[in-house]
Amino acid sequence: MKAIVTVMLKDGVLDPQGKAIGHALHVQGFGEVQEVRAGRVIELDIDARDREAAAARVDEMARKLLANQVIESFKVEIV
Amino acid sequence: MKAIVTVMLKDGVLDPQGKAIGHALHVQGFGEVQEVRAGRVIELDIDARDREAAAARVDEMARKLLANQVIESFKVEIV
Amino acid sequence: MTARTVDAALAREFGLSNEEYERVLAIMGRTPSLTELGIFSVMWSEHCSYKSSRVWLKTLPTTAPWVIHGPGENAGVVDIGRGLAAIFKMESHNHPSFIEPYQGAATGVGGILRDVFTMGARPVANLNALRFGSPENPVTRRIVDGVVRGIGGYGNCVGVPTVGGEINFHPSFDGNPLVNAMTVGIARTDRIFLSAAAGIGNPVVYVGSRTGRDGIHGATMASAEFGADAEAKRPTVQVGDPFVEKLLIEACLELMATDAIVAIQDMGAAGLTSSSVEMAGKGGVGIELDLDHVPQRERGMTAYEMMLSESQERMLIVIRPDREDVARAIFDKWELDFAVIGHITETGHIVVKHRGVVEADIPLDPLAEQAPLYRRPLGDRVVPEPLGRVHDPIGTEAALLRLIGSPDIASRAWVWNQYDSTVGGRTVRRPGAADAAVVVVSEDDAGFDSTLALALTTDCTPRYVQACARTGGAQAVAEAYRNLCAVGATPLAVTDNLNFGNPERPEIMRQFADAIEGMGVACRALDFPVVSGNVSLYNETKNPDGTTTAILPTPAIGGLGVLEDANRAVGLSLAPGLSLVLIGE
Amino acid sequence: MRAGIVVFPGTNRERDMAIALHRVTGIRPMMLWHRDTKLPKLDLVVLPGGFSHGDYLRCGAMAAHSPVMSAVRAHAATGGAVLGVCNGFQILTEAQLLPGALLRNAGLRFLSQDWHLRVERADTIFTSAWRQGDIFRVPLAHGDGNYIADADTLDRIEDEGQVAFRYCDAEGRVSPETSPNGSARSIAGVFDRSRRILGLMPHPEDLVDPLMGGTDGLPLFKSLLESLVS
Ligand SMILES: Nc1ncnc2c1ncn2[C@@H]1O[C@H](COP(=O)(O)OP(=O)(O)O)[C@@H](O)[C@H]1O
Repeated sequence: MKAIVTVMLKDGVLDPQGKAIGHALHVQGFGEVQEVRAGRVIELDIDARDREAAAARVDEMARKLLANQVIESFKVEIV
Repeated sequence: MKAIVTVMLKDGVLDPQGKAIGHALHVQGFGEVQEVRAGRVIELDIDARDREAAAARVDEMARKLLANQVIESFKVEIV
Repeated sequence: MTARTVDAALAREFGLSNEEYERVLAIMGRTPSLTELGIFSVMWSEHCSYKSSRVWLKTLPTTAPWVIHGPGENAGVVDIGRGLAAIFKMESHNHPSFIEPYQGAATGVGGILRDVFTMGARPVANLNALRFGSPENPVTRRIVDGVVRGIGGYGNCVGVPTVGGEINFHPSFDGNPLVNAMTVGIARTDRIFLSAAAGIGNPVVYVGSRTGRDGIHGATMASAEFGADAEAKRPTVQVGDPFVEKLLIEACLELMATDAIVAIQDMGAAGLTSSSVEMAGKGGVGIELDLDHVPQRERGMTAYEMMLSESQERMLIVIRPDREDVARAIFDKWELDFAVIGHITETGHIVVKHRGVVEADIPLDPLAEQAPLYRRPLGDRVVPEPLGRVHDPIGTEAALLRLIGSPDIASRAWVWNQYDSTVGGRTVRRPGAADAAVVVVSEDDAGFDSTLALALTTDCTPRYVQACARTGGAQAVAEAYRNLCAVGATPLAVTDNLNFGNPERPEIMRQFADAIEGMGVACRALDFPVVSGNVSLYNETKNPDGTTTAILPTPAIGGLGVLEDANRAVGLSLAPGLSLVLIGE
Repeated sequence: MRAGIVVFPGTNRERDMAIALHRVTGIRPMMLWHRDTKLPKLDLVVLPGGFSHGDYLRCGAMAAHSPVMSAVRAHAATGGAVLGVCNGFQILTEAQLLPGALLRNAGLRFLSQDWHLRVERADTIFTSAWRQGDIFRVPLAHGDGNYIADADTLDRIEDEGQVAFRYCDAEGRVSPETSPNGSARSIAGVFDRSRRILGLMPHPEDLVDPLMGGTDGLPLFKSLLESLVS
């Protein structure tokens, strides 16, 4: 099974990277861009009985290791 | 409108970060994890007439700046 | 938050005691607004007011013919000859580094850099004094990793070499690591910038990053013990942007080469509040801010939030009105926000307006003069049992191996190999190469052939301070002095970072007072004055059983010396054929 | 030799580079700004190290789109020499003036330590003061120095002699273990086809003075001086 974990900075936490990307896009003529947020995505192949079991385990992985919950939030999808 | 650009290393390009995450997960007892790939996600708020127009522009942004097509592939979603 | 009524209970939540709140009421002659209470609480926090430590700090020697500015400015300034000044200071970011090690350490480096370049100096070196918990504790590994990455991540990006520091491990730092960062910069002695505001009507300019809801109440948090509720305090974590800091350094130094600046101050702990209060207070003037003009990152911020935000990479500048365009052009070039957010007044008050409403109006003199000052009770000395006679159960060779392999002595290359130590082209002795780091400095920043150099070191052995705070304090100073001598430098002055437990506990206060006394004795004997520093108290961890454990007392000393000819700097590596001589007792 | 150093927002090794160039030429190189659209007449354009635009997104990605890069391209097209060090190397690959790309170091940590390089060819304007096979010491200071390209590209640049330097040990041995950052085939620096453009990760400019610990990096600048006298 494949899981996709998307990790983003929490709302309100400064995102220097997103800010810089937004700025660069403006300079390159993409003026229609407003807020930009940058994050990480981690794709995992995992053995699991079923989707629920996979989701529960990946959620645990995200909490323990993949996301820094002090400043980041995460989302798990099983595909 | 909101666009999500996901940028991953192309297949065949060694992904040290993904490998390190996989290793760390194993050490923490997540033995069921096989291959891990790490990538970047960029969320953009953008002004556009419709979804097609938005997708076309964001595709252009990804080609020009957000992805380095020598080593990376990307995917655009409009949500 | 706005819905809360201001009363003694809320004041207590903000860290003000009942007596302190009474004093606020007396000064204001009315119930303060939420924003006003916020301003009092941060200005009167331990972190900003030094209320427990000030009486003791005053006993330290701070003068010498070569001292240009001692404590009281953003950083200490000493004359190093050839028309140049070294500007340096050490500062702690202990509590934030426990909550979020990477960002805590990174923003610590950012903060101390600003303290130095705000005075007109180009930063030329960073050092850091670190203490972590037991290496066996799994949490320690995570904290060490984050802190080291954070220091490197910030310092490497701004392009200031990290040239030295120290690391110790001890279980007392398990829940409270120490991250003390030191920056050294160089300025011309005739171009040093101070923070005292002047010139009624002069514009007050905000530059740098936008303000968000970062780290609100960070200054009061830095003055509170850590318990189970540390988790709940987490959303206050600030994120640093070393890229913006780099732009800010270049833009400020460029502006400082003009005659536009009247006064300048970085926004450190409690951001807008402490910078505006200190600038106006030192200048004996008033200041009026209109928060509508503050560059904001988030929507709907209140006056309270803006005044207490600890968003990073921001500066406040009072400029000459006829130079506004010059200044604006420089910040435009560096793509930084630039906004006139107020002006200097003759009222002697800080007045804060937001959306046409006066949110705060506080007389500055009493805010400063009636700030609490405590001579806290000193308890008995708590002295650990003597170690007794040393036995030799394992043999000299095994003992030597164990010593070399112990975490406190083992090579630190794994740390400094992550710090860029050569950027700038000034580093003559990198980490590990000598008892003190050596960097060359020049009359004009682009001067390439200079051999004038600074020697830099940080030192403290907390174990000694615990055994006898007076001797341990003196020893830390003496060790810094020796390390400077050992590379061939003439020691000039020190900065310090006094890390201790809860000052309301008499035995801790005793440690603190004794350590300062010892430092003072050594500094006087060596003609090695203290020109800047920082105090970090309440470094304790709550145990599950409700008791608290204080850290080992750690008065970290940052020493600075000068070498006339860097070619004569002495390192550690022994060339074959040389003789080894032991001197001293 | 008339040299110019491009400064991008976040560049931080321009001073180091200026010292090295000054040392061989006796002249202070000119500082160029990332927004410049025209360059003065120059023999050498240098893209120095640092964190242009914070190294956000990908190192060098935003700088590669700066106005000045069109001018750098034009300079190169007319045979002008271009040197990119560290972040400058990353910018040159992002601008596709050099082949390949630079990924995070395999160990995922910033590397700041001395390493050894082997000179792969000495018949270029950048390397003529060395002999082929020479070993020299040089400081590393990067987080993203892991050189990568697809196998065809790697074979092609080997065949065409575009590899300038490889990481090696003190004796000059090259193996996967002597690559500090995981770089393919231990490649530390590459030329373009014309060999008028060079990019490398390590910092020869930080080792040009006995005071700083050695002069191992000096031959690079001496080579340029000899080749580009004007
Ligand atoms: N332990 C100390 N020894 C000497 N001076 C100190 C000490 N602690 C603080 N100071 C001085 O007190 C002043 C205020 O310090 P601080 O509040 O840390 O500065 P900042 O406003 O930059 O945060 C500074 O001038 C500092 O040098």
